[in-house]
Amino acid sequence: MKRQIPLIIVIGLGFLFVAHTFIPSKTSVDFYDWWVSWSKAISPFAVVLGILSLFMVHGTKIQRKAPNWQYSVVTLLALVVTAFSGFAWGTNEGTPFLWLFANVQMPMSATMFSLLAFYIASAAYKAFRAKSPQATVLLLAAFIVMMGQVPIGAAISKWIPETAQWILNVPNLAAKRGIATGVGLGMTATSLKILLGIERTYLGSD
Amino acid sequence: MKVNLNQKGILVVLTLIIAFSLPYLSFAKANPADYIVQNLKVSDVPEDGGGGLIVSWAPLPKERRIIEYRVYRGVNADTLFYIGKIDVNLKTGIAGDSVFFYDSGWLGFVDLESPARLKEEKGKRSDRTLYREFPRDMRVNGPELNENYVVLGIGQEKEYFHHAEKVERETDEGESEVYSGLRLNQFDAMYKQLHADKEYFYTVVAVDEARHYYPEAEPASGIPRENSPEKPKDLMAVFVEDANRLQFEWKLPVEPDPVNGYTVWMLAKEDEADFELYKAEQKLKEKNKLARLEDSEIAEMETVYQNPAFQIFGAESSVYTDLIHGSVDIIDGVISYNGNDYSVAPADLEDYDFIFAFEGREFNSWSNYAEISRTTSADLPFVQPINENTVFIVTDRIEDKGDYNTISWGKPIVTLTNTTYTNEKRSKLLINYEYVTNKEYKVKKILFKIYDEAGSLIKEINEYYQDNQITVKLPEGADPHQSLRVEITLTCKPDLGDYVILQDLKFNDFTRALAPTKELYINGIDVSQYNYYIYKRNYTDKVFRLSKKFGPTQREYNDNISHTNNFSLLVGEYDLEKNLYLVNPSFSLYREEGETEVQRGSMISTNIWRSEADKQITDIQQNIEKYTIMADTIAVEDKENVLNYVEQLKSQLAAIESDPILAQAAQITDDKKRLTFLRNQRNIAKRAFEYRMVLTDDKGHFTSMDIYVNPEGTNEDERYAFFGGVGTNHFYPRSNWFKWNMFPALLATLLFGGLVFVMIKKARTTDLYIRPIAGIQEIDNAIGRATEMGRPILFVPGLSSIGDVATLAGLSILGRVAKKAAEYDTKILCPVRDYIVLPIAQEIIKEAHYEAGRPDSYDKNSAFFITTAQFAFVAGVNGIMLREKTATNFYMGMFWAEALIMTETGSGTGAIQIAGTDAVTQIPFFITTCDYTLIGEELYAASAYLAREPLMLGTLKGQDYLKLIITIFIIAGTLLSTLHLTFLINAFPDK
Amino acid sequence: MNLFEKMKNIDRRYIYLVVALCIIIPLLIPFNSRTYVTDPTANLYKKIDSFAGKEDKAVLLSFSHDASTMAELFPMEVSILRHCFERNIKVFTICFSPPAAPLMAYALNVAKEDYPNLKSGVNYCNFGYKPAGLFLPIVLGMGDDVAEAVQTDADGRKIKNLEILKGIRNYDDLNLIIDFAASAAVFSWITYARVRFGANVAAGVTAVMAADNYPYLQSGQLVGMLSGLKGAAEYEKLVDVFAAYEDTEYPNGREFSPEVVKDTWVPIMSKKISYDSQGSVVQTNVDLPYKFKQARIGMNAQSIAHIMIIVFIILGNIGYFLTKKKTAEVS
Amino acid sequence: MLEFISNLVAVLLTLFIFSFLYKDNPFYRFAEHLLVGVSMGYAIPLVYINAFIPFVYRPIFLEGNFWLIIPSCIGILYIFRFTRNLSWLSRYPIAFGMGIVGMGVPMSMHSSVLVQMRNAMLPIDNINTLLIFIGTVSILLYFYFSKPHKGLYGKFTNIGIWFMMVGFGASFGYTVMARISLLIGRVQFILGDFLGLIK
Repeated sequence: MKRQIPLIIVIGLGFLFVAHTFIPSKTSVDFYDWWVSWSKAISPFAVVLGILSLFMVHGTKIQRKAPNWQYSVVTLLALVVTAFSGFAWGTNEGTPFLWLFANVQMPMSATMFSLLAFYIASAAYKAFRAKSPQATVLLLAAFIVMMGQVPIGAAISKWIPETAQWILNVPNLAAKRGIATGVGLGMTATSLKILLGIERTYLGSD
Repeated sequence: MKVNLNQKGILVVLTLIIAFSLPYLSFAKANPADYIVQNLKVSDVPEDGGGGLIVSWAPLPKERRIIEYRVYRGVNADTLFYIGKIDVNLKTGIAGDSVFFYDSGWLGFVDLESPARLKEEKGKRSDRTLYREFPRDMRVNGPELNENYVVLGIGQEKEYFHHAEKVERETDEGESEVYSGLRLNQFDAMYKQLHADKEYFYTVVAVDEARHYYPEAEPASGIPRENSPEKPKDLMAVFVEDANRLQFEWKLPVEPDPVNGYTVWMLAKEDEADFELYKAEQKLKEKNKLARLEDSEIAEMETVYQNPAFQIFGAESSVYTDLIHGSVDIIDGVISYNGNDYSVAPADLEDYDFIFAFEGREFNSWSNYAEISRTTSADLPFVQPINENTVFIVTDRIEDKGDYNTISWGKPIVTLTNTTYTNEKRSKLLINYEYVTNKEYKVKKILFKIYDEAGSLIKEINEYYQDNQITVKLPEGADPHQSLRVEITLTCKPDLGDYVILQDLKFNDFTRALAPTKELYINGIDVSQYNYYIYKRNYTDKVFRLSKKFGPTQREYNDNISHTNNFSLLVGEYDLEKNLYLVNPSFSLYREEGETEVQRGSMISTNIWRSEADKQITDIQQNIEKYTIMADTIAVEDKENVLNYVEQLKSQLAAIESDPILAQAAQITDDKKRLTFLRNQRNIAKRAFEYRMVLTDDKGHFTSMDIYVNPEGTNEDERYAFFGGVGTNHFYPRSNWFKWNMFPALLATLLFGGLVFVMIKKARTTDLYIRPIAGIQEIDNAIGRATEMGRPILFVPGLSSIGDVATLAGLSILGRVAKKAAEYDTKILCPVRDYIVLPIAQEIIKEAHYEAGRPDSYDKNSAFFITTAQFAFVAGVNGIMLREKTATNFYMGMFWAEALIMTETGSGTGAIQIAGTDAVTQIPFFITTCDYTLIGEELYAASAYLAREPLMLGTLKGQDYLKLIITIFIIAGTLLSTLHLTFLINAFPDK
Repeated sequence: MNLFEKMKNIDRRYIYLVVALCIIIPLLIPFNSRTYVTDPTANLYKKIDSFAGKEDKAVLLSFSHDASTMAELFPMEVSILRHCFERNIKVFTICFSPPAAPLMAYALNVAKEDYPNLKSGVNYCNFGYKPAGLFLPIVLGMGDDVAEAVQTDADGRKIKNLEILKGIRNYDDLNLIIDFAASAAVFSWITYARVRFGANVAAGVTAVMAADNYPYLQSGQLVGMLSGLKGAAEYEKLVDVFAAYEDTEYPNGREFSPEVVKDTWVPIMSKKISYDSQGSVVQTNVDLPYKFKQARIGMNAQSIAHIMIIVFIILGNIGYFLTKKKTAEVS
Repeated sequence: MLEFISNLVAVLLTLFIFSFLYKDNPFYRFAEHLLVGVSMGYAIPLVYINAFIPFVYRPIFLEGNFWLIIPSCIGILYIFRFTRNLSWLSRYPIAFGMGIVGMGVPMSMHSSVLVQMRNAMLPIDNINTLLIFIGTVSILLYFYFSKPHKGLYGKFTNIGIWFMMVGFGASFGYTVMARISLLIGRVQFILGDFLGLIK
């Protein structure tokens, strides 16, 4: 009941889906449509998971007055205010909801990632070392690609963008194809393990 | 001032509240009068069928920051409903000096998502009431049906056939009328159109960026009128001399609504002046008609002029019967149309003008005069038949769910698309080509012969593997800009016979490259100007209708024949008590075979309700009796009409009584089964199509290809028993049971599954070999080093959730590291980002200590949760590295952009760092900043290597052997294809 | 402590300062630079351009990213939309994640500002946000019938009745899908839309993802790709040189030519578009607002920043090898 | 006015985040926590409008398709994830969605393995295609774990490493480029949209 039935559902549906992939007939498509309409009806509830876990993590912090608990108040307040504004005034253009998105969420998440440019620069200076011949080749290839991508590289010599393009088109292609085939096989293997019930960690521990 | 943490927190919350409330405080009050829309006008849509109005107004200045204009409509000026809006971009505003809103065609009336009840619109109103959309409430929308709007309901066919309720109504004459009643939720949607000649009122409300609704403008009104159709574009008229046939080609109308038919007329050139007078008078009559509608006191205009032109061709038009080709035969100097004979000598055709007209309900629209152009059959487009038996073929598309027919024609074709010089000297030329084939032919190889301007052969290239490009090296010293001629021959299965394609490459000054010319010769004939048109019809169509147009280089078309059948019916009545919308229960089945091949006969219909179907018959019988008696009593001049009508009724009755489908249906006693049977038959009638094609230069020179008939086609399926021709000339798509292009995937999947299964079994009994992996062997040394230095070890099992393969691999390596660390009695720190991973990590470390025999040294806080936020997590890990001075850092699992920040700090503290990830974008950073890195699959292998668990090891081994097989296939395939043997490569799917 | 040790232990905040300056200065003082157009960009351009003016061909833009990667992807989206608008190509937009919805509307609004005659539902149509759970049903459904699969657009209109859908039924017509993502989202389009229905798929990706997508490009599973700010800059140039080109001979833009791209460059600092084609300057009457050259100005800063990084790595390694040598000598 | 305030808020928050470069501080923490809350809060109404209404509310309550009550009940089981004794109930919705993994096996075999294989089999007609062929095969063999990297075989697989390193170099270059692009985007926003320094 706790583990067996969900596992049976996965395996049963899984094999039906294997069949569906090979059978184009109307019946097979109808089965798929049925599954879609059901999973569509299930999907909206998943968001509750996210909300609850956020409330649990930050709620406990506030309750226990853990260090920096005040920031948890910020998170929960922001969540409630944003969600509320969406329900109260709608999600159209010109509503507070979209204002929050455009002026709070958008700039911050963009900035968060742009911090990395600074880290890369400092890592370039402090950590990127040609420790081995392999790492040296890696850095050299990186130099050429970096210069090949910018106007200055082309201005120095036409040779630079062309070599950069060659690196991308030839050795990079071979590398990515070799790795991708392996990863593709790994993905297939993982799907297969789930399908056969070998892999069941996704069901969580008891 | 020193602030402590608590005060900081309060400060922060306060800032938040202020930040959130700022936007609401900032809206200043404005004078509402400045926001009323000016210059509101309503006008009739020209050249339409009488169902459209245009609302226009002057936009407000940009400074008002309007984001939308909402439009309302009603049948009186005091009650208006929201019907739609125009969005405005705040930055640009509206550029022109008016905004237009088209209230024409079928726009939404009500559907399930309409509000449940009537709601007033926001904003202050004076005496007028503005409502939001029409509600679902039938008390509000019911009276609007028929009365104020033409309403069309659309829904799933099964609702109409199986779930309708029978509703009987008494008409004004006291007769009972039967309807099918449907609830709103049985419709997918209801659409409405305006009634012609009825007055409608409109107003507009402006909404600004703070979503403030301003007062509405004074309503304006308009009346939609039926107009004559648009003026047709020029007619193409061609006389094929040896066949004595006139051929016509025209263009479809943009607005088909007011067009009743497509007609061609002949006019003796000497009558042109009379015809102009006639046309002018007709225009005035139309104006007069519209004026009379406005003012009933205006008198009707007298007709003075007769039309001197005579009609020689006519075809019915509707939205569903698109036709642009017509032909008329001249037999013995006579053209017959509609019972009239006109004698026209073929030699005198130049004395006539040819005119095309869209036939309107009352007034026609005429094209300019067209001159005849003469040609012969030999000069008409040459149709390359697909094989010796037929010109084109129609088949069921394989590997689908039964919703496509495939139409294939002609022989494979290769066209050059582009060229590029690949070196500075311009001596090397890359030519791109494309080839198109159909299901009849399989292309084996393509031979290109390239000739220079002088006509001598430069190069011959055999394309065994078609990668859509060939490279040509021009001879030393040759002019790189000279024209080239490319001769293309194909080797196909089955053999193509005599078939040569020619295309030239000419230097283009603009692109500064050789460009393929438009002309494309097949066996010496330039085919580039000819287009293919596909016409089709099913058992309910009266005539063939245009389905699709293709250029000269297409060879196949998949015609979609959807499974989903909808009903669309006018909704004029409603039943408030039962909450039902009433529709006509009579439905059409199919058309009888017509007298001519061109046109089918009348539609056979029946009724949802059996009683009504029976009543239909008795009604006709009664009418026959009634009119036969009447014929004896009335005046002689009317008698003929009445008798004709009686004949018509009699043949109608005969048709119904002799119809096999209706007869079969009548025998089914169960009502539900009867309807299922009828619905199925109707589906066949609607989904079985016959096809014909036309090849034309779009100027009237066209060759018609006959309806495709499959001589071997039969149909044993008894469902089609009532329809002659399904399988031979009508094609009904079938549902298929196996997708052959997925066959290699099936084999590979089975092989893989088998390998994994075998290897898992083997792993249970024997110890399987896995080669040593560099990073793994260093693990022990690195732990040893930490022990020597007396510092802790850091282990980060990735930032992803438990669902990620990399996380699972990382955790199993953690087990091994923790065990070694426990043996050496070295402290291990394991920060975790995902709270589901946390208990699993704790469990693993605990178990490792037990296994190492050191349960006493297990610290519950070895694994701990930091935070879910990506960068905050990294900040936490960095803090640990600096404070605890970890000697060895492991990063095993899935990492994103944050990886670099951790390893940089780690290399700064001088720790030994070992990383493993399958995140390809992060591997380079690990390689440059860490001492050892497990790349991609090495991570999975490492986890199996260390775990030594049969299930994991077996899968890894299975994967490994499949990889070996793949490698062997790749080597073999490459060698073979290099040697021009393409069977292996072609056995693999290309997309 | 010698110089190198001092340099090694320099406070990272000074490095951050150098980074900031290297980026801010070129943005404030823009200069003209040449953009080298790569094949994947040119191929995508050609593919889109081949739909020009056709009623039964359309492009679908799928937005699979959030605001964090807007810097790279937004200029791409704007220039592709500009291309479509210039050349009268039908364009649809769709997204499957909530944060992408406003980005999509924003890109459309910014691009269409300069084309007042364009109408939603006629020239372009925004399908709006569809929940991620609907990804497969919609992607597969569009193989049969777009109107049936998508149902409504962002404004809630039934798309079945929109004028733009005339001639557009399934992937035969909606023939090109361009996915903008900071992830491998385009892979799903390849797996489902391309494998099952043969639609053409292209990608606009952040530079990080670009190298990973090369095998798909080479195998033809992707018909073209824009990679990062650089791809956007290239596309901006192509649109300037061809689609937005205006003179008496070519009133609605001109056809693509690799030879012309090679030796034409567009000085971005002039207000009107001008071309330097083999030393002769051609001026046209098309305004070039900032948004249409944003990526190219950004690429200037990118040039400087790349040189800075390379210098940093070299300096860092010199220090590393010298100290390593020293420690080796000491021990 | 509204536009100015909007930009002000956006710029302030951007600067709060940049302040982390100097050191961890309350402004940064405030911004970070705000981001987590707003982004979660943003999803809720969207899911309600775009998923709950059309797929649960409309079919069940308006169209009367009562079968869909079953999956919505299954969906509700998600909530039990956080209970101590009934958390196993949340496996049911997960399992139902997981069923599609069956499609994943043949589909990923088809498109990630077989199609890649076909593309790796192209005829060798110049030095580049030869290099690609050698690279692909040597990398595949490098990841073949059932044979030790020794002798000639070891040397061949070693070629694979060099190919990968060049490939990783390309990735590296692109990543650096991407990170800098993002920063450029932010700086363009502050200098252009807010301060109006770029025209």
